[in-house]
Amino acid sequence: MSFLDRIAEGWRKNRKPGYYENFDYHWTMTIDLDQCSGCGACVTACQAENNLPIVGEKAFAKGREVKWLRMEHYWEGEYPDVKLNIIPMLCQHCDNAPCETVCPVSATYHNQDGLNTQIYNRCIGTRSCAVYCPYEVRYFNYNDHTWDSPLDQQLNPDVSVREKGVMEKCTFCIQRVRQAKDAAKDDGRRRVRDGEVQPACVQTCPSQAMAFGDRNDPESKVSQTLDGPRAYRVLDELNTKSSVVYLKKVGTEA
Amino acid sequence: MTHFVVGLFGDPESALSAAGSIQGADLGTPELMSPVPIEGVEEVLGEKKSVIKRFSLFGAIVGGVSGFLLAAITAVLYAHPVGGRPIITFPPYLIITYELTILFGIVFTVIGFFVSARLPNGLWTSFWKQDENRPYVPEAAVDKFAVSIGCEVDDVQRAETILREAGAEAIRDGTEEVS
Amino acid sequence: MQGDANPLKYTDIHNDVVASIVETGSNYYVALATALALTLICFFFPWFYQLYYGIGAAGMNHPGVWGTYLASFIFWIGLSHSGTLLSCVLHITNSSWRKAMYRSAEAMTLFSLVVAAMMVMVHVGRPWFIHWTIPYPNQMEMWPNFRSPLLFDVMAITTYITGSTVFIYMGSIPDFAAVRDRTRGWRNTMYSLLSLGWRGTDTEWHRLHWAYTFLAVLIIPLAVSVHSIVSWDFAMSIVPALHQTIFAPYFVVGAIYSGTAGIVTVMFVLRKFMDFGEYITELHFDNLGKLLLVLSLLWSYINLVEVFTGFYSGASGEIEALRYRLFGFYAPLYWEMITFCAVLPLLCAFKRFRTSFVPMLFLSIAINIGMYTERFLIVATSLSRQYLPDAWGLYVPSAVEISILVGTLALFTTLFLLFVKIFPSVSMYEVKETMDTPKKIPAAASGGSLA
Amino acid sequence: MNVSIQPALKSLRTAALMALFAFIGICFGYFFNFLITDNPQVSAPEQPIAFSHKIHAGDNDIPCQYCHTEARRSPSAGVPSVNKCMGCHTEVATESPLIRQVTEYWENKEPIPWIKVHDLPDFVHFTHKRHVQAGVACQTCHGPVETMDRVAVHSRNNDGPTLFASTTGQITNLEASNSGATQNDHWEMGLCLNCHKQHDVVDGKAVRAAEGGFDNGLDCWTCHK
Amino acid sequence: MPNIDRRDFIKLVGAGGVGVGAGVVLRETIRDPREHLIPHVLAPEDYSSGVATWYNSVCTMCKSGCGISVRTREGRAKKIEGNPSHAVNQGGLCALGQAGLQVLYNPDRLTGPLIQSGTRGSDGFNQVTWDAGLGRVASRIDVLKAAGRGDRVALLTHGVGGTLATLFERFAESIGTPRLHHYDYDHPHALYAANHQFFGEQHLPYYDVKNTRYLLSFGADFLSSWLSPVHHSLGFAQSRGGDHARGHLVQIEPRMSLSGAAADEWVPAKTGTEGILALGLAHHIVASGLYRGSDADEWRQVLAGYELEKVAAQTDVSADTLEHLAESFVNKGPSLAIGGDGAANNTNGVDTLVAINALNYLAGNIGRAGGVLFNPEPAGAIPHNRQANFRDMMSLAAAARGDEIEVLIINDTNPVFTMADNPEFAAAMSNVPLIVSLSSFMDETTAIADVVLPSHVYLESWGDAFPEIGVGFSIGAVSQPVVAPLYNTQATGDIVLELAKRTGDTMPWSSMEACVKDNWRAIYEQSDSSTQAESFDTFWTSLLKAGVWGKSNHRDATVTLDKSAIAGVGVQAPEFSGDSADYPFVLQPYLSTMHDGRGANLPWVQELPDPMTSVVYGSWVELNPTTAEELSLVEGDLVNIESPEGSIQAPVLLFPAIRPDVVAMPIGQGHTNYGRYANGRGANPLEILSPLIDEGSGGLASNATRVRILATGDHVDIVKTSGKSRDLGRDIVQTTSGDDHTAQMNNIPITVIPT
Repeated sequence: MSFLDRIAEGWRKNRKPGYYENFDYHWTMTIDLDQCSGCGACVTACQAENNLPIVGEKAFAKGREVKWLRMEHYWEGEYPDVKLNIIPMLCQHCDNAPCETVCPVSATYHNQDGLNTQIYNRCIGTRSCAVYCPYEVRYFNYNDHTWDSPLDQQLNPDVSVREKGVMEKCTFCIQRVRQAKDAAKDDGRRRVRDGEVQPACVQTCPSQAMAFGDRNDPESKVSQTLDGPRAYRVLDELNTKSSVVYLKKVGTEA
Repeated sequence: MTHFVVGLFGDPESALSAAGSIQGADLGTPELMSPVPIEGVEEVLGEKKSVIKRFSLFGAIVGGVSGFLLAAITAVLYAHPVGGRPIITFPPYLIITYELTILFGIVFTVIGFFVSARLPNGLWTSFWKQDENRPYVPEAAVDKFAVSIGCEVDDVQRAETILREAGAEAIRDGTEEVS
Repeated sequence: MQGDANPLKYTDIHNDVVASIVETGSNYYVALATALALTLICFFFPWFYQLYYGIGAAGMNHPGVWGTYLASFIFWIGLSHSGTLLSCVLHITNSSWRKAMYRSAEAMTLFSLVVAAMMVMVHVGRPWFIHWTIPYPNQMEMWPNFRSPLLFDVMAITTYITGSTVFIYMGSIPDFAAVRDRTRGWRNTMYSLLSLGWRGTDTEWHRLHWAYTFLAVLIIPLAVSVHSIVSWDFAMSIVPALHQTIFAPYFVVGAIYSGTAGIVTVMFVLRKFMDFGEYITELHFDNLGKLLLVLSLLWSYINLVEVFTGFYSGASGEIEALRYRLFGFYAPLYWEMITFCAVLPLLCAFKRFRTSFVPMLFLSIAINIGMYTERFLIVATSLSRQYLPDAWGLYVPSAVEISILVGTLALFTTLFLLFVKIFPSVSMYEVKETMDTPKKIPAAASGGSLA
Repeated sequence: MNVSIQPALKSLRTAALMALFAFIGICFGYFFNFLITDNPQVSAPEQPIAFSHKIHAGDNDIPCQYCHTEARRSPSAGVPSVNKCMGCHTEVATESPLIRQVTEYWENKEPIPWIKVHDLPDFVHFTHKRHVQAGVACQTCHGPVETMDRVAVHSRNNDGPTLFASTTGQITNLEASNSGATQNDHWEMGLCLNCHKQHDVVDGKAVRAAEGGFDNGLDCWTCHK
Repeated sequence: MPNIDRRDFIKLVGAGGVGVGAGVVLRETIRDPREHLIPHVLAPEDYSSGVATWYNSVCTMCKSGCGISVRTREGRAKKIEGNPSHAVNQGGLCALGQAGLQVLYNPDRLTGPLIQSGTRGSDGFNQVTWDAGLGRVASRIDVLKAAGRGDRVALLTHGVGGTLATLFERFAESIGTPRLHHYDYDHPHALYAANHQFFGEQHLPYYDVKNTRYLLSFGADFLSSWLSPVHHSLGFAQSRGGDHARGHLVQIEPRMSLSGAAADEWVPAKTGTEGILALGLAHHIVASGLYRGSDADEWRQVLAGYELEKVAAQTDVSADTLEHLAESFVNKGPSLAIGGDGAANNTNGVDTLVAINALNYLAGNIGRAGGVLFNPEPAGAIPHNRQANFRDMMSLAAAARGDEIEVLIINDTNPVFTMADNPEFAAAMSNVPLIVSLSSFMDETTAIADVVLPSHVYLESWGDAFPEIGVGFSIGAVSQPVVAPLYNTQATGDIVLELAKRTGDTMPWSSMEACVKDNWRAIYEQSDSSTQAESFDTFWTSLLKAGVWGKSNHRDATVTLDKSAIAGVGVQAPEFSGDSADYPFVLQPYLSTMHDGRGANLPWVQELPDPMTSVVYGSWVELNPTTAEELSLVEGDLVNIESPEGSIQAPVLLFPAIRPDVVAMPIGQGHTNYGRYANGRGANPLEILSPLIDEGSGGLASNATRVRILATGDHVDIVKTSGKSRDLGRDIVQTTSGDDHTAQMNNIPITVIPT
């Protein structure tokens, strides 16, 4: 295929925005804030699955923790009528991701699964994506991390260990997504069935407040809750078109 | 071979008039050497045209086109969609275009300058034979104004007299100095 | 008016300038050595440590992922903004007072740009891959992302460096020629190469004039675009207090402002230590002072607008960010900035102030401190107060960062010191142009002088 | 007096030449090291036991996956366990000195510390499974191993960096035995990319490229996770 | 080309040479190292490199007994996930369970048997062989047995069930000692006592959180620490979600726990008055005729004196609130009242829980879906009668002080840390001639041992578990080793077997594995009806595959109370140590993410921001902002928390949801000898508890200590991940009214393990 043809084809394919609407998958996560108890199991599960470093107390004190999924706390009212709202905050995999546009080397871009990728070995560490991300869910490796032996034996071989100077963030457990696709291929299916793949956080959630699935498939669990009255997106006013959809807390009718 | 006669003047006016009279005596077009650009050279020795502007324009156009193509083509060669924007996105590519326009504009202007001013001196002699052994007067870089004229042996006398009449403070044989 | 109106002769200038290059006092060497040592100790050693340890050597953290490095980057780019730009404008409007000072101003531009480029290397996490931001064919078929504001930067700054290098060089060709005739040995070789065998013929002058003008015309829009683009690194984000339409003009004005202040500083230094007293006069300080006044007013206006619109927006994010900038942890810095950049410069309203050198020196330094603070605040305050209050944090520079900040100054000084010994730091031929041409004098008398 | 820059240039000639020579020297030294001492084609690693793929896969043509069993069902091709070797060599050629070494390992219940010939960076997550199942011959990337006594990274007509690699990629037939396989001395991304682009490797072949779906095979996350 | 003279030539050659050298070196510096490929000698059949293998097992990080499946690659454990087919957790798993991997791969594990050569408690431990270690212990026991003084041996283990429990029983009796104790700090003694007293039940009932629509929780933090948190979270989610009316949760506790945060209503009653409050509700139910049981009159008598106004005064909860609680509790059924943690750890703990049972009874929640269901007999041993409460531990200490104990074998429990509130316990221990620890880690208790026989961690050993906190039908799970043992350790069971063998009681099993298998053969034989497996082996293999086995045999639980049970209802006001004048605040220690401190040596747990306060590494004391203001303290001020027993230091943390007269501290930090990640972090609130006992259960009344807060003048920055915990009207967490919810039934995804 000649060079000019390729350009022509590329142009035809990509001249319009909104290509993500006809991606073959459009992975989406729903988090039911009414069921989430904020216990933090997902946080540890993520750390275990994705080789998140053990940064140590000093790093925490400096605000250099690496938690792809963190719990945000928002108090409401004063004692005794006080409420605590807890919300899990992770990469929202926005379709209009501000972080993607700014990366000078395309280390982060939008892949055909509707996911917001982060390619560690391409990253040069300008950290601009972290600035551009309104959810502040991108974490930077300020130095090389080590695991006291034999803790390193636990490291997940499907996930690269990030070196210093590299940005990292939630990947919706891409290694699991790829694995599920692989399995699907093995038994001759083209598509992954709903519920076949789950990120570590979704899998472990004790109160099963999180759901993960393909938005393009109308039967999937997420598709059903997606347009319900309780569905909302954090900072929706920024029109990031995020792929993480929260279900509102249900207020009390005393 | 050409002989060079150089007259040194203390002030631009007399140098100019000398140059004028040399030209009048059809000894060819003399060369003025001065520490500062002299006003009114063109009235005396005629209009000067420079090709530099064409160079600049050409460079700018080349830069602009190549700038946009660079951005657009590399984008479609390996498509990395970002931020829900189209792969070929005009606003940002226009900035690239703008910058490269200027960059190439500048580069070509410089080239234009070198070509039209025949600098660096000594590299163009293969194109302009007559440029060889053109005389140079160090004082002309300080505070003197020199008029140099290349002519045949038998015209040397005439040239010298013209220069002296014009009030040259000193006359030199530019040719000698070529070694 | 007669020659005695201006006692200076062409030869005087010539001698002075050539002397400034050829004759070097021991003080110079001392200064150079100090600057070099500082550059090594304060800039390169910490940087190498950071390369080894990681960006963690600096004080950045989760919300505040950008820090002083980026602030310095903007600052130096800004500082670069008066030299060449000013000189171009003045050349086109051909105002003669520029001529004594523009060479060193342009040098300032050039070197600030170099330092700024260094700051980029210091800033990024993996500088050893920085070449990926340059479009070149590679087996990975990976190209830079031309939609990124950062890549605009790469392009703009490359162009800008090229442009200003060419501009300052072209301007000094005739002077190189002049110096060439006065030197021998390696210097002579160097200058004959630099001067490209310039002879000063009428044709050469004519071409030079045109080329120079074209360059000036090209560089003015370039310079404006460069700092707009730098501002877009921030304005293109949606961070509260960064996502603002006014940022481009804000940065450009700020840049020219700090640049002009920088020029004043440099002028003072040249005047004092290179004894160019006759060429750099009250006139220059007077004009620069006026310029500073205008710019400071402009700058204050934009700051006012920023705060005003911010509060009017009513958006929680905007208001909080502004509140934090004005009264938060960094508030002292903010008010220091206001004092230095908005209040003090008002003194320039008085001619007596403008034309007295030392006060102007202090003012110019104060302004640049203020302008650095501005850049720092833009980075620090906005990042630590973003949309999600739970993720708010605080960024404080580390020792390494401070040291590197000092180091950059040293680096700049070093480069400048080298410059004054290689370039004629005052443009001879243009200064000559400003003087009345020699009048006719008895040939005999001067004939002797040629012997 | 002449002000041509020629004399200056002349005086600088030696220095310039020296710089030039030094530069050429560096390039030469680098590539000498790179090609001669580094390039396995010239110096394949000395294995603890001089195992010959030629004898096994070539002369006795044992299929690759007889020993590298995992290749078709796992990301990694797998190295045969020592008892796999012993499976045959309790009968076959038991007396040869090399086999003696193997038996020794077997009796001491020690693994054989093979040296890795084909190595990818840690951030590349290549899967043999998909490629083998897609019918890509081992030789396509590994070269004609069955002709090698000592395995080396096979290198031929290295494209090197090319502007538009995929128009010049040369993996002609995937079932290539030891025929026209494109190789880079050190496997580079370009190699994978060419192949994926040429055979537009897509997810289940059904991605609507026409509709603007992006070929899975070109997604960075295919290999870099 | 002009001629080059000799000197130039040499220069050029020199330059070239240097260049070549530089080039070679350059390449050398950036060349990547050789790597090796180490094959198996003999490849295991279920192994293939690069492909993950999953093993089902049981989590023993706490006593809920969740089923786990462990993902292994190349023979190493990579990830623990909940076993979806296990009825307790159904695929879910808590943070502590996730961190189990770091128990296995903890750098501070003991790598082999140790014998204390120096003075006890010093670090003079020497590595010895197993033979030596076991020999030392066995010989000592032998002597005692010979002398017929087997009772001078005491066995102290953490709460174990199933095979291991029986094994210990058998061992104890073979030695002939009655002193076999299971000890866990967080064992709910009061709950057992209360149910025994009220229902005459030996086992705990099943609290059907899943089907209840109105859950009244008295201090029970059932989402993070009470009984079986994961199971309760699941039930909680299902009661709120699902296509039915949304479950309503009311949390009654002085300090907002995680469950309190999730609750629809949070009622801060005075510490220890929960029972009174319950009876207040009961009174209202009976008085307002909402209860129409035949025994209404008895109830009236019993509940006299619990009028709402009085109760309101005692509990500091408005009468209206109480009234509305009482009415909705009856009307919005199926409702359920549970009590524990804070509510139970008072001097009136048992009474409180009895009162809560009574409340359930009056609302007719006994034996109905969404209420209190009674568990069937567990298939395996759950010896909770062996559970040592505080009183038992003290008597053990007394015995030790009286030289009645010569050998003390401690299996993986850490009383020295959890009983820190009375130093004499440790002192008494030091009076025992031979202390043996079977712990896998060096901890405060192991440190004072003479012989350390390190055991496998649960991921390396065989075992089984029968969740004590039943889930409505009896289930059991087998835990199998998922990786080869890392170090020179042995399974607890094997150690016991070996000790038994060496002390002359050769048990019929060669190993723990055989023992477990035997145990399950018995289960298989008596329960063949429900299991279709045709042979035991198929049953066994399928069991290992599934990781769990269960049989549903529901019990009808229509309870008829006898008068005495009703008469026994009644709650005294709680007692506190120290008088309120000197010690104005009540200290409430609560179980943190590191449970009772066992998780403190796991970096993941240390780095898990506390669910309520987002603090990591280290401990803190929670004060109501108003209180802090009165004491003119700000967040991070280091204060002394002084009780009659002693004083500890911790930084102040402003906690908006705690009663002004209560201060709370997390348990778990303050270790002195528990590995690099735990040592010297924070303070252990248990150190300053007064030894007040809940007479009903003999358990420690840990909420009965009064303290005072004294500023030290120092200030530290509390390490927390939250910046500002207020959303400034940015609507980050959005709330909707209830009807939207019913309009859209959100559904709960089925958990599937990625294969």
